[in-house]
Amino acid sequence: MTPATRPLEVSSHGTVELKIPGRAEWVAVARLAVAAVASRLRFSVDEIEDIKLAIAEACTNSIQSAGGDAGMLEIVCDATEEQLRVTVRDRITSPHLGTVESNGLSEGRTEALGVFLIRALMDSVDYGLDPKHGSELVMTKRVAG
Amino acid sequence: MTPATRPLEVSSHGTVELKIPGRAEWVAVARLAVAAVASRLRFSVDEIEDIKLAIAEACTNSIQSAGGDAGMLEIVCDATEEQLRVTVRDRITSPHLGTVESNGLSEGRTEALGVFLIRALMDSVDYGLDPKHGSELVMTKRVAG
Amino acid sequence: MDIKVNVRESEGDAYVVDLTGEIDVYTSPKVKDAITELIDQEHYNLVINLEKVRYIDSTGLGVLIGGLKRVREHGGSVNLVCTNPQIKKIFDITGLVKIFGIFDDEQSAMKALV
Amino acid sequence: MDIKVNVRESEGDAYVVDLTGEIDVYTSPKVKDAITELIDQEHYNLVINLEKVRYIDSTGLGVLIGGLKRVREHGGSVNLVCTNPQIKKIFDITGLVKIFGIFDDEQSAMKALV
Ligand SMILES: Nc1ncnc2c1ncn2[C@@H]1O[C@H](COP(=O)(O)OP(=O)(O)O)[C@@H](O)[C@H]1O
Ligand SMILES: Nc1ncnc2c1ncn2[C@@H]1O[C@H](COP(=O)(O)OP(=O)(O)O)[C@@H](O)[C@H]1O
Repeated sequence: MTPATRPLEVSSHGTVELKIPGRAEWVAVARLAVAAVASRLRFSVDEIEDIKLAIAEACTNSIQSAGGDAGMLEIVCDATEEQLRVTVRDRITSPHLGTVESNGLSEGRTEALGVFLIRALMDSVDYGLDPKHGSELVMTKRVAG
Repeated sequence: MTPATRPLEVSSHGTVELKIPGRAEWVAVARLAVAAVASRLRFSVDEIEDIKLAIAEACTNSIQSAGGDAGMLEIVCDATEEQLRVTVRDRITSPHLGTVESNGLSEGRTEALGVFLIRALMDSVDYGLDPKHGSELVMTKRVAG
Repeated sequence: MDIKVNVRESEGDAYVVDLTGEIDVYTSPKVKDAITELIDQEHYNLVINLEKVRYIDSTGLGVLIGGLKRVREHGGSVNLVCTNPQIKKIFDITGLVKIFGIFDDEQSAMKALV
Repeated sequence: MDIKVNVRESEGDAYVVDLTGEIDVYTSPKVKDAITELIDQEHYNLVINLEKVRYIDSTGLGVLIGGLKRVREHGGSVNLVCTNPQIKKIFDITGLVKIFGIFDDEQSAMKALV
């Protein structure tokens, strides 16, 4: 038997890193790559769509905050059997992902709508800003029990 | 007008980097990410399928050469208007991507079949080995005139 | 990973915008251009058909909201045709379901314009 | 990103293996297991239906070749049903089109077994 067909040890655990140019036309690449990672876990088709949209919104937010070109965006997916954690890092050193009032959407702009969607679609969301290196948004979705 | 809807400068130029665990279950992620990059260029659907298969074969070759776990694989896509260049890097420090005789396939094994497919599907293929750091396969496909 | 925009005239000065594909930060300017052009030509009764849209993000929603605001200033309206459950869900959770008329087929969306 | 394998008995001791999905380094062991089990049970006339296979790589081809070699040792054969042009192309450029019987529908593939 060759390695081709030897049954391999399989687990959902793994880290996938992606770097894309921080421009509008590349967001679809992040979306599809993250969807491919998510489909390795026991997410439903709808949940995979949720994750795609949330990660795309994070990228879009960085790109728009940078006026259309955010340099390079780094997307890190940490998969375990229980959850997918996706971190989107940019090099924008000023705050750009404010908190959204749960009732304030009607006055919101598109940016607020994006952040609102991320919070609605993912189980937990954390925003961190390092004034020297940039900011990161850490989004987690758990696999339904 | 907000950045959301401001017409952005668009070009096909860009570099996308991907790191995946070097195990069989992650090859599909590389395949889909590279397909997403390729669809930004003017490739036909068939050509995108060719690229997917070639890149997957490169990853598979590394994984099988390492006996099922190649550690981490790095896939770098350099896109221009004219071509897509994909580099697959592993950390295997012994040669594992031999050249294939053009007439020797019937005696070949699956591994040879994979390398044969890469050569058949891509316009140019280069294999480099650094005995200290690992090996890389550089595959280029040009956009049809 | 692209959007196709098709604009056609319908009954009673109403216009239908057929969208096919994915509406995201890259493609939504194309949608905005089509809607803006219609409004600039003083067409204020629009049906936007999202039946063949597989994906919409906040920038796409923003374009629809922006269009709605402009036509309302002229007493017009924007009705949406949407059958994709995932996209309906996005309109639900954002509350936009309350500001747009959302219909299962074009005929209903057209009727409700009047 | 998965493969579904369905095995069913057909006319005259022939067996049909229906594959649905993608055959790659991750999923091909599952295909190999199914074929190996049939051969171990001394079924040497096989039709492998690839109509619903969207993708096949060298490991998948290796599994098919391996199966063909084993059934041939017992005077059997493996016929393939394949309509997807991209997959047909893979059989073409590898020359495997010369060692497999490849058919457009299951009936023709079955007939050719005899
Ligand atoms: N949840 C929401 N409810 C109502 N209006 C919203 C919401 N989110 C954004 N908007 C509005 O959508 C409109 C379009 O937004 P935008 O895409 O920023 O375009 P523009 O700034 O050109 O009007 C804006 O008027 C914005 O205030
Ligand atoms: N192009 C080819 N033409 C004919 N036989 C091939 C070709 N490529 C690989 N093979 C054969 O396919 C068979 C299956 O390969 P493999 O997946 O390595 O399984 P195994 O080693 O278990 O037989 C092997 O016998 C190999 O020699």
